[in-house]
Amino acid sequence: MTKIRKEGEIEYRFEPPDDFRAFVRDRKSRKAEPKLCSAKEAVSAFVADGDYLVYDFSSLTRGPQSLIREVIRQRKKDLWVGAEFTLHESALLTGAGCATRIDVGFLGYGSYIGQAVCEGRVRVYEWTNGGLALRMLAGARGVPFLPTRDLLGSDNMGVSAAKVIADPYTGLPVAVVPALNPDVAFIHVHQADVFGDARIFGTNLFALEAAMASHRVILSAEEIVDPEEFRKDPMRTTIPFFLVDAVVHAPFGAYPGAMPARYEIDLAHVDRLNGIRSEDQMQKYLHETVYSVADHEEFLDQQVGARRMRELRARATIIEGYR
Amino acid sequence: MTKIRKEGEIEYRFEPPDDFRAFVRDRKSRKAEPKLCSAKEAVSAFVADGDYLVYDFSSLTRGPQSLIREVIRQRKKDLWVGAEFTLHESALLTGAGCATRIDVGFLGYGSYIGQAVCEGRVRVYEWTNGGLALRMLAGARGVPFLPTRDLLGSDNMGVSAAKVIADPYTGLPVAVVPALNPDVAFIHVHQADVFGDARIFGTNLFALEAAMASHRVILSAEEIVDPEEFRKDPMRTTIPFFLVDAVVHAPFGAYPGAMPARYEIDLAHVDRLNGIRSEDQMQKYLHETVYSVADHEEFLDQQVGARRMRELRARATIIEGYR
Amino acid sequence: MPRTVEFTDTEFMIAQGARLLEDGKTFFVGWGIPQVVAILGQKLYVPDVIQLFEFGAIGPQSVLPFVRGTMGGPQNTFRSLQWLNMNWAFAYSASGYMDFGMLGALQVDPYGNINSTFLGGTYERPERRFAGSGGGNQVASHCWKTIIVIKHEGRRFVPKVEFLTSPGYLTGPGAREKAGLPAGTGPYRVVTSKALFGFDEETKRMTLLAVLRGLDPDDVVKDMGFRPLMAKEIDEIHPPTDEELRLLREEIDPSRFLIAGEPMSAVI
Amino acid sequence: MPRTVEFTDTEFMIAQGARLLEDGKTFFVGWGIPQVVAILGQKLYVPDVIQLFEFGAIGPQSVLPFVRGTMGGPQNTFRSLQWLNMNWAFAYSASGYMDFGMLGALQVDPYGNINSTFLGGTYERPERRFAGSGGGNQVASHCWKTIIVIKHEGRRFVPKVEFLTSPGYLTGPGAREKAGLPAGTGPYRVVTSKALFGFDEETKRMTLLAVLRGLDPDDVVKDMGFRPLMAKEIDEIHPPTDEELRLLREEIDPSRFLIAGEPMSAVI
Repeated sequence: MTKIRKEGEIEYRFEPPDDFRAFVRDRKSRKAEPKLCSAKEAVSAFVADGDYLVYDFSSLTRGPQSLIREVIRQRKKDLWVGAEFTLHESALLTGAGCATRIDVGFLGYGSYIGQAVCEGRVRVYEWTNGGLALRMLAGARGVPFLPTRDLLGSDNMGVSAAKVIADPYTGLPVAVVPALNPDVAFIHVHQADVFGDARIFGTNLFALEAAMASHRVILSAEEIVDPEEFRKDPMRTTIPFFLVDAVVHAPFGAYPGAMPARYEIDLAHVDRLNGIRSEDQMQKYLHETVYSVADHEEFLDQQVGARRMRELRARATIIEGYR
Repeated sequence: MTKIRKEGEIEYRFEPPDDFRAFVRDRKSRKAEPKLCSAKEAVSAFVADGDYLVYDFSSLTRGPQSLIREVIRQRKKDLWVGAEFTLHESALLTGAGCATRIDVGFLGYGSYIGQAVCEGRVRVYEWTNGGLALRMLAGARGVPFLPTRDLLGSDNMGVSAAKVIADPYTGLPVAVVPALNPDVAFIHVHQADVFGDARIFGTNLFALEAAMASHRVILSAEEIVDPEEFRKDPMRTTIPFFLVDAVVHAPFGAYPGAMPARYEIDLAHVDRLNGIRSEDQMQKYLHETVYSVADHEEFLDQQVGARRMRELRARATIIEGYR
Repeated sequence: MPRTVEFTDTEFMIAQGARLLEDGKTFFVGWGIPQVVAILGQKLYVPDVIQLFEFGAIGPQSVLPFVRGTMGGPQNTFRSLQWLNMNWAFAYSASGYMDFGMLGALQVDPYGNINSTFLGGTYERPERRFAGSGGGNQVASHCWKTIIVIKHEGRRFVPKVEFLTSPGYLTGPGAREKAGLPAGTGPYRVVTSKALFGFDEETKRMTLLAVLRGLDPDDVVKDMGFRPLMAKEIDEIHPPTDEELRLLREEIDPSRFLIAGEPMSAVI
Repeated sequence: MPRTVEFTDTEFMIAQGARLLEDGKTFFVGWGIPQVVAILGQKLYVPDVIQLFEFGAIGPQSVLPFVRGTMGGPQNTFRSLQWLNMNWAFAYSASGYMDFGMLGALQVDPYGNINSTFLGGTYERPERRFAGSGGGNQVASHCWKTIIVIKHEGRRFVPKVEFLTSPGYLTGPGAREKAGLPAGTGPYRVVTSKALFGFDEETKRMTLLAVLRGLDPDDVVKDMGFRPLMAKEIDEIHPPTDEELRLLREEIDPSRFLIAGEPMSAVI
């Protein structure tokens, strides 16, 4: 697990590159082995209490929502979430008592998560979206830090472990952020094969960076395809199999968010989420959508329904470029 | 033009990020304007004596050979070449008296260039392939340097301006290389439109980094396509138009090298190049292939011929994935 | 003969924003109102503006109507020039290719520093917590000209922001450069529901440039938490035009999700 | 009954290299001989080895026959898992995903430091100039186990390389780590046209492990520029097998471009 470090009052996750490299050498397999399993199996095998979790993309677009719900169902504890566009995940994980720290990013909307921060129920650090993406790139490139010309002069510097150093060439001040090597990354993809080769259609936040930089990678995929597909079109491969630990077949895995070119966002459900203010509302929502159902399939059957899914698929009319 | 700096005896090109940014603001247009022109026009307009030149990919694969020949034809002087896989370019540019400094990279083969180095006719600095790619990434990311965990402990450190600093987080030594913002980049692509949107099929060295980091970008393209093509498949766009200054339509522009899925390498011609040892041989080759022909089209007609081109096209039987 | 036009404060801010863009320039688009500004601007004034989103959409041509909650979906990445990722998006801005950026704000100070993180209390235990930077800090740091959009309420204009989320001119002239931020960048305009502000060349302090037709400049600034500089000549801002309102209400946001707001009116 | 097999020194080095690879591991492939080693190994011994090339081909399945001058062309990027670029290729190696790397060398010293840059004179005015690092420095710095392939000529084994292009164990135990190179990496084997060397755990010095069947270990090391350590038991290396030679000569390199070399023979 990545270590916790402190800069003054600020806690941050950091693992020296050599430690992550040793994990990759000893604990990550380069063998092409079938990794298809259920969300229940994947999350229980690869997510531990206290883990640092990242995901791609957002609550509204291609987020690994079915995996997030499974984490809640398994009542994981003391998670630290690295969250860029965290509109609902952080609120749900906090409301469920799973998350105690969040690195942001963009801290959602709806008043629940804001209230939780005000009450000190969850600790938040400000790395900004660019800072988190850069930390992930550093983790993927095997360097302990990367420099950037933002964050400078802002108060985010004081509530993150970003630092200012003198550029070795000009002597001018430049900000640096430490590498991030998450314990586990959740990435929801359009297509994957059983070994973990994966394709995302459209843009992404840091899918390849996160897959390369994370100790464990769990993919959830709308569609499982023939491994040969990837070798026929290598420019389309977002993630190669040897970075991946588990592949979960999860149609509508991004629900209630949208999956580009597959199904549209369920605004009614999103409004329900955004409307959560009280603890009662949160627990009621969690009970209905997570605790009271055995898994994602049962959730879709009982809480969403075939007709609704058909409607949402029918609304996904823009497919150009998503292939 | 990027400035020349010195570290001890070592000269290197470096431009503070703010200077490059000002150039991008004031001298690079974001307007979609037709940029189609001849190689002659492009090179005379955008390559000046003393410029720092980079290119993608190599002498044998998708190299901008027709543009290199045009530079020689126009007898540019005192060029500084940033060369990763420079098997022939450096030899030809040195033999033609165009290049006086080369940052490598992999310094070709055939004995001519080696002899030129031994005779002190061209100055070479050792950045290594990884170091040059990283310098280009720094230039594209608008940061003055990037760190890496190689070069360390090697003699390349002494014949480049790479430095060792203490990582701000672990205190451990890490190498850093300065950003590179070339004066001009040559990139040979499969498809481009008249505005400069471009697609490369297959792998590349640092096509997008170089296009973003360079003051001027000249594309040579096997095929000119409808601008709408790019918006229909945005994942396939390698370079967007607003990074590009000139587009040259150059079928067989990579000759005698190969263009993946378009035509194969002309080994007979490559052997002729590799066989160049004496100054006489070099000048004879340059006369026949460059000085004695008006342009690339005349070169193809007189020196290559339609039959040969048909043969080389016919040999390019592997097209899977190149689309 | 004069007539009264009615619109919301949001519609007015969006219209103002759209009029500030320049054609054939790049525009780093933030979440929410800036998305609608980009769409209205491209439809009406700057057809060749190049939108860029932090999640890696370069040059999209948004599909109408605007679908709320869309950020990275097909609607606002449609027909892009290029699809990449976040590190590449910020490479474009960091290396100087982004001409304009637009951000909302909870609070803004005389130097155009933005707070979008919290109000009241301390960072650890705020009274009210909001989204924070997202990519706003990068936009305000990298783009050549940053446009701030903020509702014209006196309490939002403070002498010093409670938390500096995204940098304006920091403490004044030269402060951005001293901090290491890219030279020549900074806040360009502040668009409010009543007025338009710029920044004084010399002092880098917020300066009233124009007010909505029919408003009195002194009324506009009197309840602000600091006294802005006043331009020699305060221009008049035309209220949303019929075409701007028609596009916003009929084509861009018929559900009135983003354009809803407090009713305003002006006589033209 | 014994028979004599004939082969070139290059064929022998290629066969040895192919036998060193492990299946289901990653292999960072350098220019030239390593390309052929990878192909022979994948065909014969390690079908699931994952090749990676510095120009961004991840997991290609090379097309036969090997086309000389191919580096980045369709033949050696065919059926890749992923096509990227150089910065991504070196990200895979820098973050620890590359198990093996293979490099040629002009000179090698007792600590496995590689010179591939120049011979004689000074860096500025060498007597003979060669290609230099290319991506070799990154391969030797990042990969867990680097295999060096070098013709067995005494003058190539020097006490100190004239130019340290790609790092071995530098000056000995702990030196790589002290320099900041990734921990636990370094040269693993040295494959020559007569023998196979490893590196002593404690001293990190080159150690003779095995010699070609029929050769005398002392003869093999006597003309080397330094005296390598000798393993307690010096193994015998089987000459290229009929199958190895058939594949190399008939399927992989029928033009004999890469496998050509000095004639050798051994009795089996």
